[in-house]
Amino acid sequence: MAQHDHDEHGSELSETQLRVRALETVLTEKGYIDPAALDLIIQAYETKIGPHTGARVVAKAWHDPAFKRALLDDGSKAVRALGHESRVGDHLVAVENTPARHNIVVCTLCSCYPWDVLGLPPVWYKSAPYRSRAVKDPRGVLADFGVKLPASTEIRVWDSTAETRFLVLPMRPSGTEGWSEERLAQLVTRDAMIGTGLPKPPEEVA
Amino acid sequence: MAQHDHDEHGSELSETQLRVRALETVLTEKGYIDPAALDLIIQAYETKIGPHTGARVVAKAWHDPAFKRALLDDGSKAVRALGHESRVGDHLVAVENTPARHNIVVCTLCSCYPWDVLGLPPVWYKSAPYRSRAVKDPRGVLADFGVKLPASTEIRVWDSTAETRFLVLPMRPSGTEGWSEERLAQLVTRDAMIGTGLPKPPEEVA
Amino acid sequence: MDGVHDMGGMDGFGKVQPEPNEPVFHAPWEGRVLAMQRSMGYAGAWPIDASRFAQERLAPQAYLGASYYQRWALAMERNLIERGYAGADELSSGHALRSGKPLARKLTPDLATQAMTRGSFYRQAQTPARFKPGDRVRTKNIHPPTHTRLPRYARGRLGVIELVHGCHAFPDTMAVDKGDSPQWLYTVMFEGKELWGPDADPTLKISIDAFEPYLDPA
Amino acid sequence: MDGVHDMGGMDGFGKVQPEPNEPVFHAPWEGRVLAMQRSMGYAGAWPIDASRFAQERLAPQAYLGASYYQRWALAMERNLIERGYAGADELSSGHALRSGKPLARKLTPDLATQAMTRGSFYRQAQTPARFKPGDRVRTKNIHPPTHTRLPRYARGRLGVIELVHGCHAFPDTMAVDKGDSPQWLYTVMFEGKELWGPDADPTLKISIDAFEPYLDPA
Repeated sequence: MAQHDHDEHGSELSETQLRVRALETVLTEKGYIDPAALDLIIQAYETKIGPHTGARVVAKAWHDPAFKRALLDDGSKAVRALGHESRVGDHLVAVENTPARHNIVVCTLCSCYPWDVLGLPPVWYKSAPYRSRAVKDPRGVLADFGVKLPASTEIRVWDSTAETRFLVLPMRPSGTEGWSEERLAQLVTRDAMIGTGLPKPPEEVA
Repeated sequence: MAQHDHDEHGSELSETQLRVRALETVLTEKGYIDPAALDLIIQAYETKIGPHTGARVVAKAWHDPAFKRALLDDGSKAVRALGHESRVGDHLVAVENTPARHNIVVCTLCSCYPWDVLGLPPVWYKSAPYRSRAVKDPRGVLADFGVKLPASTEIRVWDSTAETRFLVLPMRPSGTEGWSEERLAQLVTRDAMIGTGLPKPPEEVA
Repeated sequence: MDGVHDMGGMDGFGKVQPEPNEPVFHAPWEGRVLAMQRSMGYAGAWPIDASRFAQERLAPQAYLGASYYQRWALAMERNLIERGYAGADELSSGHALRSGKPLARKLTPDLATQAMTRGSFYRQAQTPARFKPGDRVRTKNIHPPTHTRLPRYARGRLGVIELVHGCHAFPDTMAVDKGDSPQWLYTVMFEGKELWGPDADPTLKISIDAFEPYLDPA
Repeated sequence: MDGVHDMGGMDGFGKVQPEPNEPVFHAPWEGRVLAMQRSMGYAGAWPIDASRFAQERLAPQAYLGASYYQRWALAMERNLIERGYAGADELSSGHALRSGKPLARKLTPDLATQAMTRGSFYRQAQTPARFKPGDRVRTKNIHPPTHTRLPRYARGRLGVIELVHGCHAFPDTMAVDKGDSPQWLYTVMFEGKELWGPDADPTLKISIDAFEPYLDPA
């Protein structure tokens, strides 16, 4: 709890902070948890696990047709074969955007999200507006993100109601011919892999 | 507002009280409403309009078979013919309990209620627990009221989704043979006319 | 709209809690709100359906957190502002800052008690009734973003016409100022298991009152 | 259960509000809650389905009013108490008053990062899959009072099997400690108008992942 204590030193503790601290103390004293292990988990999410993993997966799929086929065939297996430092569990399904079809991922019942490849979900993904509207008015949700797609594009919403996790494989922006995987990865935003955004235009990347 | 002011004099005003007072002042100053008319409406609900009206209707139906037929045939017309001091509007439907069938009235979408014959609804009728459960688990709701019906009795729930209003005609308790309408009316509780209760047993009435 | 107000069948709200010897009002302001609502209704400021729709548009957490008369007050404020009867500035300052908008009539003390009877929602039928008692119908699976009186739990379900109530003003259009668009109104009865699945209480029957546009023959 | 957590298609929550440059955690306690949850999960204290079910059983207003990690904390407290891992007296006093209950294992620092990979929910199939891609199915209209992963908006609806994910632990039984009861899992795709009626966006297709007991052939 050292870092935790330090952060809050001298500040007024909210009811929630106090309640969570009590919870941790009880669980520690009961022998169920080790606060030092908690520190490492937090550190991993703050420093190691995040959308850069997914971005590298997407960039490789853009760059390497064989990898793309493997990814669409079995997401977990393909990503595990990359040997990332952050491990990827089972049930990852990659879904491909095309000119005819745009994919969006949501979890209406709670907030399931592909942590292994995208890190922890943003607040909006876990919010009632997103969870309620994504399955009914996805174009309205896209408008909230400033994204407008052609009226003819099929909108395909994936509600994560089981332990499967979905990663959107966005379309590779034109004008990136001959780019390296590393450079392509810089175009891939978190929101593009959820389906609420598009990759950055090439001119935004140096 | 005289009585209103008086009641609150010297007490701390809640945010809601202040907000409602502002509303009334604005509407009065705009010339839309007359506070003296509001006083009379409030007074009518506090002193004249209430479940005693419905109780007299039920007692008469128990006492007079012709009236009972008329009531079940057209509730509004039958009750209007009684010439109550509180007038009864259109669309009143009386539904009869029998040994085979028990009726319960709810409004899941808001809190529609037969004001003309029962007065203003109790808080529980307008509450989320009642509105949500009455259509799905009416026996559980009855249990909350301490009412247990035979497992074979059909439970018939009327959700007041339009401007029709429902009045339950409960079964006349046995042991009341030869009672006058006035005496019978004393057995008829508000909840018995909603369907969440039963009439009082005869021994409770002098 | 599919709001949290449409709570038929929603789990988790807990037990019903009757209050012994409940007063007519729990605070004087409740009576004022009730009487203002009736008074503005008498004046023809907006139909009852617009009051309901304004409540439905409260944020879900606000809806669940507010009491019945608080919801009424919030809905009244919204209708006053949206329909140009008062400004938000007037409601927050607590005084009229501009003159009022004309209304059809005004509820004065001499009219107060007689104006308390509910109005009639009967309308002249434009067409014969499509259904008669005993007819099998299926409710439509509609999800209008505006006011409707077809609850979610009873959409796309098979039922039987039990009563025909005549032709009534249609809330779905009334609430959005599109006229009373008269429609036949029916009591439609559903078996419990049709609404709640095979585990439903086998003795349970539920009815809604459904306007003809909500129904298909089945 | 048909709780307010089952909010797919519910109207009235307003716009989605993205937060630019959002931090991983908005306060240090959020990270502690996340890490405690993972740690107790590693220890085998209760399955993830029981965490979800405990959140679903929060009062609807509390559910809507709490943030994501607040809901987790409240659910964790509930599971600790209901399963005898801690007493309400201990949580309110902030200290253990009795010794702990045995757990299968404990997450120590040396195991922390490797334990962060999600577990597998695959299970040995007991029977062949009933459906294959392209099969038409109708979801059941079930309303269990306990945990289920069949959302209300997709009940009683016609869809097509798109993917077969193998056989998985069944959340409906896992959440109530009735075993993993392995079931075939499918992605079932619905047309927008099948779920939302004739006015739905004609380009919209929605899928859920549905366990075999949720489905009938159609």
